[in-house]
Amino acid sequence: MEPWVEWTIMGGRAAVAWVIPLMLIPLLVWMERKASAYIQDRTGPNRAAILGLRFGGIIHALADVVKLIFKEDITPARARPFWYNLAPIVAMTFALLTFAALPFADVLRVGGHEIPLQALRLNPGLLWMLAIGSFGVFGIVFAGWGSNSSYPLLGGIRGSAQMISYELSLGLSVVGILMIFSTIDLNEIVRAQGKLLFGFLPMWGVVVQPVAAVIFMAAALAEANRNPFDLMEADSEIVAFHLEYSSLRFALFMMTEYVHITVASGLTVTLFFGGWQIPWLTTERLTGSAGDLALAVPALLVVLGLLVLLSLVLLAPTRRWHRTLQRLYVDARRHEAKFWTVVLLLQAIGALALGAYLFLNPPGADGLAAITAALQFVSFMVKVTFFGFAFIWVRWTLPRFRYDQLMALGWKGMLPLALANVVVTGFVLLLVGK
Amino acid sequence: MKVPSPKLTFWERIYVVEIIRGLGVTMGHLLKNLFRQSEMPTVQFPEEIKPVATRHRSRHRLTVREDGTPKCVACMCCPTACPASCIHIIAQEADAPWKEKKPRVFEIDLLRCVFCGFCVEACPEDAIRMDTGEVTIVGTRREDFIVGLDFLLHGEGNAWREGRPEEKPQPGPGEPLLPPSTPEEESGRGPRQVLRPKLPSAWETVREVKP
Amino acid sequence: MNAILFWSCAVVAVTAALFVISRRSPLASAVALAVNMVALAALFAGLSAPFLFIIQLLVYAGAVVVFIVFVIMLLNLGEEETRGALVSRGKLLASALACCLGLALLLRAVAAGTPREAAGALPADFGGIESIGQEIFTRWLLPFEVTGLILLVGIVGAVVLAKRGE
Amino acid sequence: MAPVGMPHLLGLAGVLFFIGVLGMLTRRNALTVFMGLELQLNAVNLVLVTAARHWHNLDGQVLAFFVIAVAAVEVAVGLSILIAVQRVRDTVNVDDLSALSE
Repeated sequence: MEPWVEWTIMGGRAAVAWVIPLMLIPLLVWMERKASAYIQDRTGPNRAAILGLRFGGIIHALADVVKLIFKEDITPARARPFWYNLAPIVAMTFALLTFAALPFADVLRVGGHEIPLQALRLNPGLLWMLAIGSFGVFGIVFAGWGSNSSYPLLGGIRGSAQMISYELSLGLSVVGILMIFSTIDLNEIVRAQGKLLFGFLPMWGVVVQPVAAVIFMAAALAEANRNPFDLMEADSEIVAFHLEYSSLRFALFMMTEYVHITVASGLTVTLFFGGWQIPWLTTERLTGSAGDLALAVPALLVVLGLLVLLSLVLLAPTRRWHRTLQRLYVDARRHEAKFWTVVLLLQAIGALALGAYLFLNPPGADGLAAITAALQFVSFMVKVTFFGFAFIWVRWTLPRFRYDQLMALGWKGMLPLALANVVVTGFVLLLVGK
Repeated sequence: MKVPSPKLTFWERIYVVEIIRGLGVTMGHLLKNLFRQSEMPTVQFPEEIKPVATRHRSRHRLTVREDGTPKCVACMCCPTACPASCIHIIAQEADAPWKEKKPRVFEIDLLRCVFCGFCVEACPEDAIRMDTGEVTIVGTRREDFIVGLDFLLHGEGNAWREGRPEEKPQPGPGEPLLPPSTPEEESGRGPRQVLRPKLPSAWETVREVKP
Repeated sequence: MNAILFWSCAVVAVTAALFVISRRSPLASAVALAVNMVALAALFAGLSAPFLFIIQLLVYAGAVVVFIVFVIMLLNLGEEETRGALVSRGKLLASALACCLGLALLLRAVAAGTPREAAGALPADFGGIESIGQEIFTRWLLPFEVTGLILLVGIVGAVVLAKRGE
Repeated sequence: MAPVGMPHLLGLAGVLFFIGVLGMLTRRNALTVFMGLELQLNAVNLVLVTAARHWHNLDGQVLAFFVIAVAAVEVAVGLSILIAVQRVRDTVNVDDLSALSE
């Protein structure tokens, strides 16, 4: 391969790992506001609009950004400027760096080359996640210290103590997974999860290590400072470490929280929910035995396109489509319905065209590999988005822990449980004779 | 005082089962509200206007006699009763021989008003009422909220009463609405701008709300 | 070893080390220490020790420095006061001695020239997790267990020390 | 640039060790003294890893691993002592903590 191609691919991999968490921020903010509203029987944000299109309130994320950019950026007179300015950058950088080691699809084999679809292909990828993840404490500490004010300092201490405590459970809960899959390479772990247990159950981490999965998810919540462990910045009662921040710097801290969610859900998915695996469809199955997938994908696309077209044709003349939208969705507007009709129409036509093209020119081995990678990427993103939503879902379900309860749960509950899980896993592996 | 904590069963103590149950509850709400949005109690305010109760103390208005003149006799009972000192009246000789005075200036500073309704109680002539149903009072300057005689008599918010059978607007159609003097003389200042939010065109659809 | 990697890491490490001992604010020292650790970790990676690279990041930069920073915040340590002379006479003497010692070491190391390097290519998994694990759990098992014991003793000791006296 | 070999790495380790010693000797804040100590340990680790690479022998790396582990313990215990001292004496200045030498 020519060097410039290699460099482009490397840059592309890095860009994808960079863009995924950033792109998910507005989506997660939107979910946070809209889902929480529905959970609490409210309508949620639905006012901001572009050309009368409201998209169910997602425009509010844009409005938030505009607001935060144009707000006055205040540095307190008594702050330590260096640390104060460094803190949000450090927090954001390390949060984004953590995502780099996650594989978002299997190694792509095109034209005799192997392209790992993860930004940073490391043998000890899991340890990288833990190592860089623990750097996230620095952002909080700098913010607390740099503000040079009592409450942020206390908030910083509280937050760093919490993160240090739960890192232990996080690390230990993963050990069981490492023992079972006997590798520390994240892509290998995902690959191993494609096997079937008893012939029908995908050997996902959550199936073979349910206790570890529960501990890991709880610890991940604590690491991302999300409810029920959001004592660091419990909005309603405690003053957080970013008290003195305003404008874009504050926005960076908020965005960091959502990047943390993305990273935590990405890691949860990779370790316990099969990563990029599509259940029962391994890479070998998808790329091998040509004709299997080569026909399935265009057929699926054609069926999908036809279904959408059919529904549009049935609904459009009676204007039932518009009226249904208006009846169901209080915030749907007339031209919004029109807009979605056009979008759906274009999608259907695109799907049909693509399906027809694939049907007429069946893809070769390379094309098959590319389609497989795309499908796996979609699978990964769907899972990550779901778990990102789960974080929000949990937030609006559970009440917050008290600080002593938090520490007691971390040290007396989850840590011994994680250790016991390691021991039990060891014994079981011995008995199974692996 | 010692509050005994409830005894938890084993399944409750390991949290997980209860957490999943709780997640089920919230997801139920989410799905219900996602697919049955019209059943949500939220009122989409500018599009849907929820009528206030008839006894609600809303923005003031001045009532008029059958001949169209204000009932107010400028007796100064309401500014005396007003705890917020928001009513300002200047009296003048009435044009009719059978009544003593009428207000030349009748101003209410709506930003000072606490909507207590004492003025309504104090009025011996049933000349001031707080039944316009107008609760969204909007303006861009402080001066906009000092409303004068003309607005209180014929302001747009008063039109809301037409829906009520027992409260027909007193002057019939075609009859002169204005007292003999011009509005400039009456209030001492120019005509008021209408205190009502201008809705953007995107909010054109107004749903009807059952009261 | 890659010269660019070495020289950039060396410059960063030495600068950071100088920062560690010259900053008056302890937090600045701690962060400089973290930078120094990261530079050394990069050197480890260049010296075909990927496992130590990660461990250095995880334990030193991720845990030890974080712990130091945490203590700085807990004690709310301000800047070091500079009453009196910065360095006493005894310390000056000791520093001079250390300086001489360091220079001697340096000169010795450079003068000795390159010792004979092992022949042949590196083993495939040199410094990887598997090979290190093999070493630790076979030939170095006893020291490893003892280290575990030390860790346990350290944890107990830390808890006892940090507990408020009753 | 000249090829980088063992002398360079050993020289770097020597410089770092020396800076660590200087830090330990000149600083008053017990915490900074600790950091000087960490610098020295790191320098030693660098020597160990260099040697491992040079002789294609993993013993150096394993030793470095042990050094890291023990250093972590040392920091944990040392900082707890520091917290205890701060609680009792309200200072972490090593010049003021000379009760045993007087």
